[in-house]
Amino acid sequence: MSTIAVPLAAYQILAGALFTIGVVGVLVRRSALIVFMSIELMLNAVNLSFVAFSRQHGSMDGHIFVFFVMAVAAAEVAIGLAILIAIFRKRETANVDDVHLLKG
Amino acid sequence: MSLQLLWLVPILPLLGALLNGLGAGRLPRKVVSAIGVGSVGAALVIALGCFATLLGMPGEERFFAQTLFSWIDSGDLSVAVRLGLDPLSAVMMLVVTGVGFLIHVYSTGYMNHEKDYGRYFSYLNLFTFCMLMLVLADNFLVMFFGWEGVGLCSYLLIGFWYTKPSAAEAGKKAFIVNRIGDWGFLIGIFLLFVTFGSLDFGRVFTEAPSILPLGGGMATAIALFLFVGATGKSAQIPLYTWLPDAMEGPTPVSALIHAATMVTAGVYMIARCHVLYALAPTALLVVAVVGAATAVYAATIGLVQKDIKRVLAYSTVSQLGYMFLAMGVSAFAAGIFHLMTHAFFKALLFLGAGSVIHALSGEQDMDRMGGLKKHLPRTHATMLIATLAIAGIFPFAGFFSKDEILWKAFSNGGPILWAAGVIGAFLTAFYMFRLYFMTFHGSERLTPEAKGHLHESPNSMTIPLMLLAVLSLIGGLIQVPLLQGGQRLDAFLEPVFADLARVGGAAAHGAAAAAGHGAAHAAHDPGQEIALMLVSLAIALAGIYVAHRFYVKDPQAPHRLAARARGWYDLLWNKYWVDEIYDARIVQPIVRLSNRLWKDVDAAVVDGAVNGIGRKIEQGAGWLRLAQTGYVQLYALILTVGLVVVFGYLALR
Amino acid sequence: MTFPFPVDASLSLIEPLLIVCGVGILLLLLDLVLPHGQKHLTAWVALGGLGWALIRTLAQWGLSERGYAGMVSLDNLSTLFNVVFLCSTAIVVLLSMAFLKREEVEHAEYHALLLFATSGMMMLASGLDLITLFLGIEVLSISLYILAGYRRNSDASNEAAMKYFLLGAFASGILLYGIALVYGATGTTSLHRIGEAIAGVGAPVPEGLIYAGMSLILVGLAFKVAAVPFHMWTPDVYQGAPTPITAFLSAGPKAAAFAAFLRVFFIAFGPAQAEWDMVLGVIAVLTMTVGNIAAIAQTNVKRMLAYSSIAHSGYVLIGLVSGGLVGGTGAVFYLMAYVAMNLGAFGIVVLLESKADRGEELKDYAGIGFKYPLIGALLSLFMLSLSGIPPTVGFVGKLYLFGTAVQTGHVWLAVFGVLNSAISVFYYLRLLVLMYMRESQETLPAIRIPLAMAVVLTVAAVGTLWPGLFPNTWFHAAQESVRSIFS
Amino acid sequence: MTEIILFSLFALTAVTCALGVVFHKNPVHCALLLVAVLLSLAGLFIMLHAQFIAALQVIVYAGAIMVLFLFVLMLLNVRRHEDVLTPGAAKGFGFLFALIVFVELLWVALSPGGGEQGSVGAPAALPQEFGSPAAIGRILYTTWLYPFEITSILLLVAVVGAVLLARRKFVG
Repeated sequence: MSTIAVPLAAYQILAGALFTIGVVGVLVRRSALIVFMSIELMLNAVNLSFVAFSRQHGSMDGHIFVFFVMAVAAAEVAIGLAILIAIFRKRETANVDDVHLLKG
Repeated sequence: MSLQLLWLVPILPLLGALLNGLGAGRLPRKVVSAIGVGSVGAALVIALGCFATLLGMPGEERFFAQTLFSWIDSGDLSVAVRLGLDPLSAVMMLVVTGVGFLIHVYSTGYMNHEKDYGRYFSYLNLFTFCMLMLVLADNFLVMFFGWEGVGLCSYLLIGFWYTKPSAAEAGKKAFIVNRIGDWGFLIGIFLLFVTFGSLDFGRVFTEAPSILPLGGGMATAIALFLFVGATGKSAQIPLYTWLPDAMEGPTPVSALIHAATMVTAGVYMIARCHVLYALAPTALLVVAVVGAATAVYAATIGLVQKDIKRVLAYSTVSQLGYMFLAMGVSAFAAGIFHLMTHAFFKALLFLGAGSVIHALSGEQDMDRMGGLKKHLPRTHATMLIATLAIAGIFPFAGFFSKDEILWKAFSNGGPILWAAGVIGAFLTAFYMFRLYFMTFHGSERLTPEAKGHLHESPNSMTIPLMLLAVLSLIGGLIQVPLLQGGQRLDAFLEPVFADLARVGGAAAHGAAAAAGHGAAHAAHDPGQEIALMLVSLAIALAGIYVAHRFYVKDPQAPHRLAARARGWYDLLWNKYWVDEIYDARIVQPIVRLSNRLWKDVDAAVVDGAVNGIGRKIEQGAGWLRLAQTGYVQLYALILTVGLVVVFGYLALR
Repeated sequence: MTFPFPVDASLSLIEPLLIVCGVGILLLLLDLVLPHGQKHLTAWVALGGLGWALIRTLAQWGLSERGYAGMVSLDNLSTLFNVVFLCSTAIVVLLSMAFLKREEVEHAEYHALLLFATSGMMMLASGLDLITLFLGIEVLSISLYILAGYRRNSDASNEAAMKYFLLGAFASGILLYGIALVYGATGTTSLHRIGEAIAGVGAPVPEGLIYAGMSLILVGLAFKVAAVPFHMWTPDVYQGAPTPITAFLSAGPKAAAFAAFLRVFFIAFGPAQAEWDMVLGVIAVLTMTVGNIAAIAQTNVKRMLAYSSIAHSGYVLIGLVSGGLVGGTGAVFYLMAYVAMNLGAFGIVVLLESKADRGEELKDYAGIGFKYPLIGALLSLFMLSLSGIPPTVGFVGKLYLFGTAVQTGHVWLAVFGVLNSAISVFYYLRLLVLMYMRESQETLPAIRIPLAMAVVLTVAAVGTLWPGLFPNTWFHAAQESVRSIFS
Repeated sequence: MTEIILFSLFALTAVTCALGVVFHKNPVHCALLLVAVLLSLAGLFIMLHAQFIAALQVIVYAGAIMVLFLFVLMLLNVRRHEDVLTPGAAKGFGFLFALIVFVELLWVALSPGGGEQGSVGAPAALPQEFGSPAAIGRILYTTWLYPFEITSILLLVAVVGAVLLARRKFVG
């Protein structure tokens, strides 16, 4: 496959779309779990972007970044879910908008 | 005395403050007094020594600078803590240490019953230190340090009786209003730094005429920003509202800070920066107009106050207005002269008022005074001298200084500024004698408990009064007009203001030209000066006469006004007919105007604006609270909005 | 097979970082051996590690080296910031002692996480590559999410952790997307090479992508320094987190985020300053204004200090916008000043609060000025410094900062800065008025200042007063540190 | 041609399933849809010569991370009968501003000097080993050694934190 039929812009648009859908999820979903998943969507959009640019530049640095992003994602998910469990044990809720003691 | 000892002048009060502050509550009263008074006394002795040395030097060489240490030294910005002594700062230094010393002595009597005696003296010494740093500073930053420091001490001392909520509020108000002025000062300092690359007085003032074009935007901007700072500290329109409230503090504090020293810092600063102002005629005009307006406006409000200290507070605002008027018409030496004499007689007035209040166990309402002349002979005599001095009666100190300002206002600024000054003089004479008569003459209207232990104040209080009375009496003689060699203060200050000549004579003509009175009376015209002098003296006497009529001869006149309709016969045979015309046509309208100014303008508009801004800010704070709902997704949304805007601005152009 | 190991992977380059991480791991192991009731000993081990790292860091002053394929820089900036991080973490360890005992949550993990967070800050201050910076942010942030939620039995603490995590992860995603776009535009994530690409060295780069990436990175970093409108997490998290952690959050991590901000915007995006100048300036003004105004309405001390810390971010941003050596110096100096005075203020808050969040309301401060003269005097000092009254370090810092703004032609920023510091007096002073001019509602118990707290307060007071009187040492340090990134 | 068809297939699956993640009521379905997104991305990775990353995507992401999600889902046993989306006007604004974000990203991707091949440059010729585990390993452990070591600290912190926050009671 020496010629590329799919242009870079197509990958970028796809990445942008996935990123945006992730943003929507963060902004409108009540369930903390789904919000976490939406953040994963955003990170995956970034990964796609990295890999596409990597292909474009012919350097594998982008692949390395994806590797790091996966490590970060794993760490974040672990902590996020742990916080969620701690809250759920005390308040029996997994909805982010039920948590608003602190304000003003 | 060697000028090398100069650094001791500010440092001694600082040491006193530290000793009393650290030992607060543990040291016996005698030790506290010794430290507090002794440190300022020693500073005064050294100051006098330095002054004598300075006098012994030839006029052109009377400049001395002493570097204490290098404060900021970062390549582009380099500031040393440096003290500078020249005739101008020497005068200020003497006023601060001299009046300060007397007030410290007075305080040992006045505050004797106070629980927090040590804390009081610690603050007072700290204030003296900051004020001395302000006047002895050799660059703008050190001056600003003193500037903020006196503000802080003023706040601490106004709120000294913290248990009174009004005192705490007044302290806060003073500090915040002062900070509003300070932002102007700071911006001015930044602009100076950008323009000159240095903040040293020497460099800035030497280079100013060559760097800043006469009347240019930068010079005007700098001068006006500095003036904003001066209006805050020196209680000029519109930032004066804190000063009357500041009377919540102990009376000696009012005398020292809110009459004699700190409030004059703005005047001193403008005199110090006279070169910059000479380069900005528009700014000078603003200074003159604000000063004249404040002088009249505050005097008018002073007419109807019942609280003896509030009368003096508005009087201070008014007199500061005179000093700014002098600055505005480039009569810098005259302004400093008035600053000095005012320090004497206003400190005396406050301390005398304090003595009265002390004698009456805290009573401040003049309606509950009267007839105190025989009970408080020393206080009465000294107060009379001070009242005559502030009213501008020959040969008391105030006569000379005020007349010099009025004359300069006429010759450099034109008849309108002069007329404002004369109206102010009339009002001053009136309300000051109103105060005097209501307090010391007439029937005794004392409350029983005040009458109970009515007593003359102890020596520690009356001796400072007498010393200040002497100064108020003869202080004006160092600057006698029309007399060959009589202008000793002018001559002494001359080397400081000599550089005005380098601004191309613009200083003398600037304000006049800007005011549209091209024909400046630069030439000395003795006949005119004498005529003006007589006019203002007559005006002052008229004020006293009116006050005498209404508050001594016939205190019932206002009440009898209602009986005017009794017919011609009564009126013709009524020997007070004249008084009633005066009353109806002159006094009552003025009193009504005064009341209106006080209640409507002062309380509602100016105070309202200051408080209103505060309220608006608090309202804004309330709205911001509403946004902080606690819902995390709203936070994310706001973040997204920010992202959209930043992204749109940066990437989509 | 020979392994092509990079020659520039020298361990001495990252020695303080290694010490801090190593001691962190050691603490986790110690947890297994130490019997119950002896866990508080880990605090001293942590302090020992921090002290050791501090000594090694100080020895690195003046060195200038790069390593690990140009991703790590040992220069005066990283050294200076490492000193700030190590000192502030040590202060927080001392602050926490009484707190952990009172709340009965003495665990080795607490100190280990503090150390890991510190290592994250060090990565941030020394990173020369967007990826390194991103990973540093993550190490730091994830430690902070956990520490914010450290008091699991408190609803407020849980909520703080949740909000911080959600918004932090969201902002990380945005930052990462920005990095991806910049990588796409320039083919590199090295700050220096991005800077060269923008400056036009080599092939022309697509501007749209660069600026899109720049704006996303700006948002991500602005979130970390709590700049308006990306600040919304700050008050809630500061209020909910355990107080020593709030103190920690407001000091080291903020300084670290600014260090990264400084490197990214001076080195990588420096050549495009004309583009971001205005954006960052507006953000700075918004940040100061919103922070100060919102602080006025607060009744909770921690929340008030949260808004105050937002406002101070705004001041520091002025330095970044001013740019160049002077602007950077102003920003770094102000950060050091801010860390000192703010930690002092939080020290007093920790000292005065009691179990179950009591003593955090403003009204709890009524009358304490008389009951505890020393505490009152110290808190007054910190408040006066925060509001920028001479002769404190807060004044010198503000003066220099606003001065550089005027000097670099950003007079409007200086005007807003000075106005804002006038507004800020209002709420700092209110605390003093309460302390000295109101009687307490209830009788106040006697307070004994523990030794650790005495050390904290002394250090903070000296750090607030001394450089206010003699600022030269700090100035030179700040100046040299900023100079080192330009070489 | 096959490439375009494959791309469209994966892209369509990814977007549809992503929308499903955000809007589906049942959290378990959401999780499964997310797996589908991840897998289609893995397909795209292969098309972009990132075989190793594609494998990681399947193993680490779709395998490990998603299992963690499902595990917590089951553990919490979240109720199903509740509002899916946040109430109030914030929702509308959420959609609006997300849409603007998308438009802006689209603008950048399509604008001249943006994502078009011509300005970023034609895609580089790929070396033989591009995307292979060996090649990635070589740069990961040399050039990217430092960040790689940082990730080890990162994961350690995550482990410690997860245990600290989620365990039932503090010991002692």
